[in-house]
Amino acid sequence: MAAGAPMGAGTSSHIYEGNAPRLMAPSWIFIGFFLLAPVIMMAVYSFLTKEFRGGVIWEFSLAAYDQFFFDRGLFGDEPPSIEWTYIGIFWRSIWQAGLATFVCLLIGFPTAWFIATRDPQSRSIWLFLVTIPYWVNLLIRTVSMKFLIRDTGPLNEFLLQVGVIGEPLGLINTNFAVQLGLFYSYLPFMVLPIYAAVERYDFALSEAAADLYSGAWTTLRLIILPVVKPGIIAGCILVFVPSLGAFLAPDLLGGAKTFMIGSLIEEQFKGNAGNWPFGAAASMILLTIVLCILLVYARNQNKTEIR
Amino acid sequence: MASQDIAVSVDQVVKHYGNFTALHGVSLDIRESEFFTLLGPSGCGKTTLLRAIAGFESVSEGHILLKGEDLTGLPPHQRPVNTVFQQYALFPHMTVLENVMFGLLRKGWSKVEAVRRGQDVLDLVQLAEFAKRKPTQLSGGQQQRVALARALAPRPEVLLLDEPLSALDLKLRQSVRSELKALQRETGIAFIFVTHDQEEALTMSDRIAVMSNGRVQQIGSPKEIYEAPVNRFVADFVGETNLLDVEIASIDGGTASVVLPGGTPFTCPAATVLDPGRGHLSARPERIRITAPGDAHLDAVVTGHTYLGTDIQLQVRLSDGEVMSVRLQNSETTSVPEVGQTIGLQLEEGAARLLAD
Amino acid sequence: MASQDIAVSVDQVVKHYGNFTALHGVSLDIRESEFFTLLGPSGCGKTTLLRAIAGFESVSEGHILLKGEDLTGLPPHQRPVNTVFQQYALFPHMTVLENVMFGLLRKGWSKVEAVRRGQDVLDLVQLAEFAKRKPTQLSGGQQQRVALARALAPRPEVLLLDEPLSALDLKLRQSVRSELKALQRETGIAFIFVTHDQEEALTMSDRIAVMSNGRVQQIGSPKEIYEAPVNRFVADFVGETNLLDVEIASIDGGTASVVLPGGTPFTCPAATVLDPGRGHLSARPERIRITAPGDAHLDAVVTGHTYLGTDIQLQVRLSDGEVMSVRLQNSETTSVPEVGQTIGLQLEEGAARLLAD
Amino acid sequence: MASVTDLRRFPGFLAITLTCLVVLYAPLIVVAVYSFNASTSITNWGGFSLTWYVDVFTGPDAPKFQRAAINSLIIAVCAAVAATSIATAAAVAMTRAGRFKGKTLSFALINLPLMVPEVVTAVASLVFFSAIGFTTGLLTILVAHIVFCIPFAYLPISARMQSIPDTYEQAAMDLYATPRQAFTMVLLPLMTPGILSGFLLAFIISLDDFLITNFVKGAGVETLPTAIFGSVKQGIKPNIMAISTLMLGVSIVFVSLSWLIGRTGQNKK
Amino acid sequence: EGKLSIYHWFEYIPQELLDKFSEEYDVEVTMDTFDSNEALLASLKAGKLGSYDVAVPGDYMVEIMNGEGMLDTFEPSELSNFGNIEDKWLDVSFDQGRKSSIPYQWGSTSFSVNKDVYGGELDSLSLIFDPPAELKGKINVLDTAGETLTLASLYLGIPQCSSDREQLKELNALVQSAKADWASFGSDVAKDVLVSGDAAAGMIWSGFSAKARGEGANIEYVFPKEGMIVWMDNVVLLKDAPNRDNALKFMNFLLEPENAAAVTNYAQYTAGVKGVGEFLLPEVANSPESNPPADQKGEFVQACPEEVQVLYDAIWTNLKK
Ligand SMILES: Nc1ncnc2c1ncn2[C@@H]1O[C@H](COP(=O)(O)OP(=O)(O)OP(=O)(O)O)[C@@H](O)[C@H]1O
Ligand SMILES: Nc1ncnc2c1ncn2[C@@H]1O[C@H](COP(=O)(O)OP(=O)(O)OP(=O)(O)O)[C@@H](O)[C@H]1O
Ligand SMILES: NCCCCN
Ligand SMILES: [Mg+2]
Ligand SMILES: [Mg+2]
Repeated sequence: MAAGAPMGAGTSSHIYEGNAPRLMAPSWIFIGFFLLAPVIMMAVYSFLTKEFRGGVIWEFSLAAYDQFFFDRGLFGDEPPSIEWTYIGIFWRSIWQAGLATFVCLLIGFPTAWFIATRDPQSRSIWLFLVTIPYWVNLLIRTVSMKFLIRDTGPLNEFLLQVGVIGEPLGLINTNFAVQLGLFYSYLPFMVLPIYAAVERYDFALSEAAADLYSGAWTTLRLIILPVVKPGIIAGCILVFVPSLGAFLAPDLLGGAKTFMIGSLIEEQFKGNAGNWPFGAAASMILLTIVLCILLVYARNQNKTEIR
Repeated sequence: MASQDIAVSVDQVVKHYGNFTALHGVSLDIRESEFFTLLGPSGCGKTTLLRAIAGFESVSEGHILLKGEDLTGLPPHQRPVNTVFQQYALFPHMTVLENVMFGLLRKGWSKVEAVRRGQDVLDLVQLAEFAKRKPTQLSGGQQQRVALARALAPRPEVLLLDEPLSALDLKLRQSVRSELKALQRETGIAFIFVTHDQEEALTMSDRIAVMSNGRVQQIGSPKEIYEAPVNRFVADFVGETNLLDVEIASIDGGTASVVLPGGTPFTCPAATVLDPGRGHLSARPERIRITAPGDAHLDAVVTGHTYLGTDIQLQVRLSDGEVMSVRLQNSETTSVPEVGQTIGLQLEEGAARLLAD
Repeated sequence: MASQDIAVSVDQVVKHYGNFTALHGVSLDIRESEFFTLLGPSGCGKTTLLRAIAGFESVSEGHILLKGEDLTGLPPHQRPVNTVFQQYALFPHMTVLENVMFGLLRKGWSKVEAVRRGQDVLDLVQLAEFAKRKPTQLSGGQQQRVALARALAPRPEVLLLDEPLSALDLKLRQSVRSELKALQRETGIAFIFVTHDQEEALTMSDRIAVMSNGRVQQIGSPKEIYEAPVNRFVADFVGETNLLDVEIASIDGGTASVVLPGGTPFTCPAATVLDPGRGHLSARPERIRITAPGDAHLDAVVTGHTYLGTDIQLQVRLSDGEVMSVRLQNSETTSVPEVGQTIGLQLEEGAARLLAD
Repeated sequence: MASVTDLRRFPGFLAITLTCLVVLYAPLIVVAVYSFNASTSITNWGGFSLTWYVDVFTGPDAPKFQRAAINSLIIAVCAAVAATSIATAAAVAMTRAGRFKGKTLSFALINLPLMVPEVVTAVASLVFFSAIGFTTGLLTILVAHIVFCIPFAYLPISARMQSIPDTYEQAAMDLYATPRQAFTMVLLPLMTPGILSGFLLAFIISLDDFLITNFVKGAGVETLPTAIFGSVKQGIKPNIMAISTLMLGVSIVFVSLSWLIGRTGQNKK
Repeated sequence: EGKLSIYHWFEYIPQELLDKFSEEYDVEVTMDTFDSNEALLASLKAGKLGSYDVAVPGDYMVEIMNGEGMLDTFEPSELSNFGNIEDKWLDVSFDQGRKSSIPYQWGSTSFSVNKDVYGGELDSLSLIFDPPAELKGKINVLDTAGETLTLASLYLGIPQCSSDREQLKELNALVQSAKADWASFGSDVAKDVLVSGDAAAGMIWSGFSAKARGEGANIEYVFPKEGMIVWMDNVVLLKDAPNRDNALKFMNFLLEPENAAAVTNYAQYTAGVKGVGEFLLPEVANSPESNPPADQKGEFVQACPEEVQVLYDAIWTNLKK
């Protein structure tokens, strides 16, 4: 394949040593000024006193974090105990997003693989085939998905007519529907990065594995997956993190019966509650969790760079 | 030859890459326990043939049999053959030891045994201390040795080696060569060895197939190939030779009478049935003696020396302008003629051969 | 030596990879218009040194000067040196011709001229007909030739070659060798050539540096390296040699009197100042004559033959069990002793050397 | 490349890919079919009609939707181009510049837009933008989009870059290519699939964004998502189905064109 | 001649009416939309105040916005049609004497039931909060704490903004137990779920229910004996309006009976303007949803004080945790 050069996952190189500041500058300027600054402001907000119905009062307060972690009863007069409400919401969201990521990986990897192994001309066609649906707005996609799977929708009607099922499947407002929605929302975020990594995979490695008595699936597990790992990890991050904050799929397909992180935080800014410091605090906690996960990933990546 | 004696049989194999034909109907029988070498210039189809045997390349026509069974359609991981890849193809995410253990674990060895065997094989290729490194942290030759160790470890029935020694230095090459030979004798498995290095081919092989442009030119023992090449290509490719343009006076069976450039008549063996007319006489540089000019087969002027360590190579020019080389063993007793000196060249009887083009 | 005569000066270069030291203070001066070879076993640091000169590897200590100017900190694209990479590193998205033209276009050649020059260089490496292919569609040797052509094309001031011939067959290697030599003479630029092939090193080089474990062992002309190795490593690595364990009777200047294994006294040159006691005598296989047993330097029994084409190598065993090899030129007139026969071995005076360990 | 067993093929992968496409397209087929529905309601079929397409171009909402669609496309293209460029530069720094001060921090920063919940980004940006007096409508949307598109472009690009050994660039620099040339002439072509992936992700994420856009946009500036937002949840109106179908049509035309151009380009070579 | 920037609910004004205004007064009209009163408040608070001229908040939100100082005032004399405002909507609690707002539309919030699914008596909020077997698991409730908790309070007979412990615990217990019977929460989708049959009963706004019926849902809008929510949306003049004159022109325009009627015909609620009758479509004028029984009880949602509001928020969060 690629004229001989050993391809290493996570090898670090120094070609542009010293150019890092210049190369990073646009990112720093854009994200630093237009996002980091606002986020720092939010971080500050999380330590301020809430103003009723939105906004903040410039007075230091730990009330938001207190509210997140400690339960003082409905009327605030019981001795503090651990507040499980928000932790529960976070945990459920993480679980939900994790499952969605897993499903996307399970379906997305074969798809990306299949596309990357087409001949070069048709690859981009397949790639576009996967992304074309995303020219239609997420909301419309989700609503049409809802239309499709509802008890009186085409899917159930078809299955009923064919006689596969005796009564509607009852998919709508279930966790399955939420998963389907998340899958539908974020699939390309898994497929594209994996595609980009697989496209470079050196099939001589598969040959070597096959030569050493490894069947196709063993080769997949022991050689291919580890070698294209950077793409898989990128895909997982791109599906997991947005799924955490997703609210359209849970709302429209799952019936909005429980808060997800996204809707909980949104409620603090756009809902009745209007508790900005609490929304900010919840966001900072979420940010910290995701940041930790990401830094563990970055750390692992650095470990593989020996030079 | 009964088919039990044949380890691998390549039967009329043709391979096309688009319009380009890499193999034009190659037929070979590799015997059991044989060290068989494919020798040929770059691009002649050696790797292609090896990949077809390993199962990585489908053949366009023809068959490949392993111990009498047609391999067509059998996937590579079910073929009891291992390959040392020309481009190594080491697994970049695994350590050297993990690379070597890979095939063993796939064959169901226990981890402990696989580690032991892996370390043994790494010892063999002198890489024991590198067991924990990743392939990218090795030099080119070290990588090649890992590839060799990886293929040797599972003790395959047939081992395919695609230039496994090309990046090794002479000393290491010699020791790996003898290890390979020993291993081959000990295990009695057939080795199919690809090389472009004729010395390697001559020293190691039981038999050699010389290939050119996707065709087999000659199959034979090293001595046959070197001393009785069937055509000009083989004579020229295997070792160095001087090809003299001569006039064929007569041919009788395997013997020809020719007239050398200077006009001297000369009798020599002829490769195949040739028509009288002009032909090429192959004379190996080491089979030419230096004598006084005048009464020798040929007269020549010395134009240059090359120092080869073991030998000294003389470049000489004949009176008609043809250039030849003569090889003298490098020793105190050898008197090396000066550049510019005129010398006589005496061809050894029977060592010069008349060849087909 | 005036610094104008020096093309590249490597001064006390040390290179660490983490804990591992790949170069332990290497110093070399490469003269202008010189064909300089780095010879050494796999993993000894040849590639590392070359990469440091090209600017791909920073040195941990020491300096590298090009025509007297310190290169430290100069990026690779500003160093007027080109490299033939050991792993080729051909651009996979470009055709062969585009690969070769790349450097020319970067240097500002016009497209038309670059195409012409590119085709000329491809002709040189016999790849003209492959100009339009992508590198993946070439065989290993063909890829290597493209890499060579690519580096030759822009006529660099210093050409660095990392085993550029290892994947080429003998014939092609010989022709590329002479092309390289011719090119080097014609352009008068310095070549730094890495190889593990001692024959290649001996035939092509003006001077050779023999390296081992990140250290330079000896620098000298091919003849010096081969015939006057400074230590056991060099003698053993460059060419084949027999190392006899001998008793040193006396040493006087560069000459030593020793007692051979059979008890025969022998006088020979000594490499460096050695203490009396036991030492190693290096005797090249081609510098040993076969005589009748009894009155020769050593008596031995023939244990085997190896056919080398140009030569025949004899394995012999001395009475004390030590094994030696003797090389005979393969010719009609050479009488090859049978296996089992007892023969006498006569060491050529002056050709056997007493060495430091 | 044919071989005895194609090591590139895994049983079932084709089936999964096709299933995947069915799931992706089934809802859109519903949208496309019902855009030709004569009736106002999605629930009953009133016969084939092109009314809603006429409505898209001449109906009372036509100018609004047309402007919104154009805005959306302009912003998506600009944001994706900018984000892809910025992300590529960042990926080069992260994978090709060895270790540098603030590398881990930079990595976190690039991924920050991904990690901050959308509504927080939305509110914080609005508060911040209005505090600094940055309220010019389209431009604010574009800036916000560029920011949140960066990680979506960065991750596939850097994943790809990690798997390309730097020997190619070394060879280029050895042949007198400046680092910039080594980048554009060697690394970039090898990066194409990664960059294409990054661009496409950035593009669709920008095209889809509602929440942030809705907050930072200037008064009266619409993108397609903000224009159709509320009305969709109530059940998609046929005219919106028609717009969506048209968007699909545009994307298909766009893709076919780029494919044809790519093909003729290749034939010329 | 200048511009007008409107911040409005989505799907609440026909585009034709905006075009008509635009043409009559030669004003370039732009409109942004929001989907809840709170979203409106949030975005104005975050910095959008000053970019819009008028907005359309619900009753209690007018009071809140006024309290936040987000509203500008006008003199009745500045609106020639001020007199068209129906008398009962002139002195409203949330804007005494209409200093900053004019009525837009009013209606009620209750619920509708699919008569194919449930054939029983339709007169009580118990159908939502303690549903019969036929409706269990087929109910959609509005995804807004204010309206849902207020209806629950009405069912229990608890006053709004109560801070009584026992009453709040009772309220909490009620919604917790009812939730098991609810299929989904959703406001925007309230109509759609009834039309499609995803829900057999659902909380809904009156006009929205009428539209659902119009789209073929066999539903009846219920006027519960425990009472229902009455609301009024109002056009307010925003503080720092960039085009105050045009804003007033627009408000005046909306007080024209013909124009108010156009909104009503579109949204199927009721205008607070005199003389719209002749312009109304008969099916809108006579829709059962807009014509509650004369003795029907109804309450505006109240804006609770902060210390009480947090209790309701906690109940809501607890419901959806
Ligand atoms: N994928 C391919 N497409 C087209 N031609 C190919 C392809 N692979 C190999 N070839 C051609 O087939 C011929 C045989 O290639 P092969 O690799 O078998 O040569 P080889 O004898 O192994 O040479 P080397 O000693 O240089 O490795 C070469 O001319 C090569 O250019
Ligand atoms: N990235 C690295 N990390 C650690 N060690 C390395 C690295 N690269 C090379 N080495 C080690 O440095 C030593 C010298 O390597 P180098 O590539 O210079 O050898 P070489 O003389 O070119 O050998 P060969 O003939 O096999 O190519 C080797 O032992 C090798 O294992
Ligand atoms: N669609 C608008 C509903 C308004 C309720 N207050
Ligand atoms: Mg080959
Ligand atoms: Mg090397």
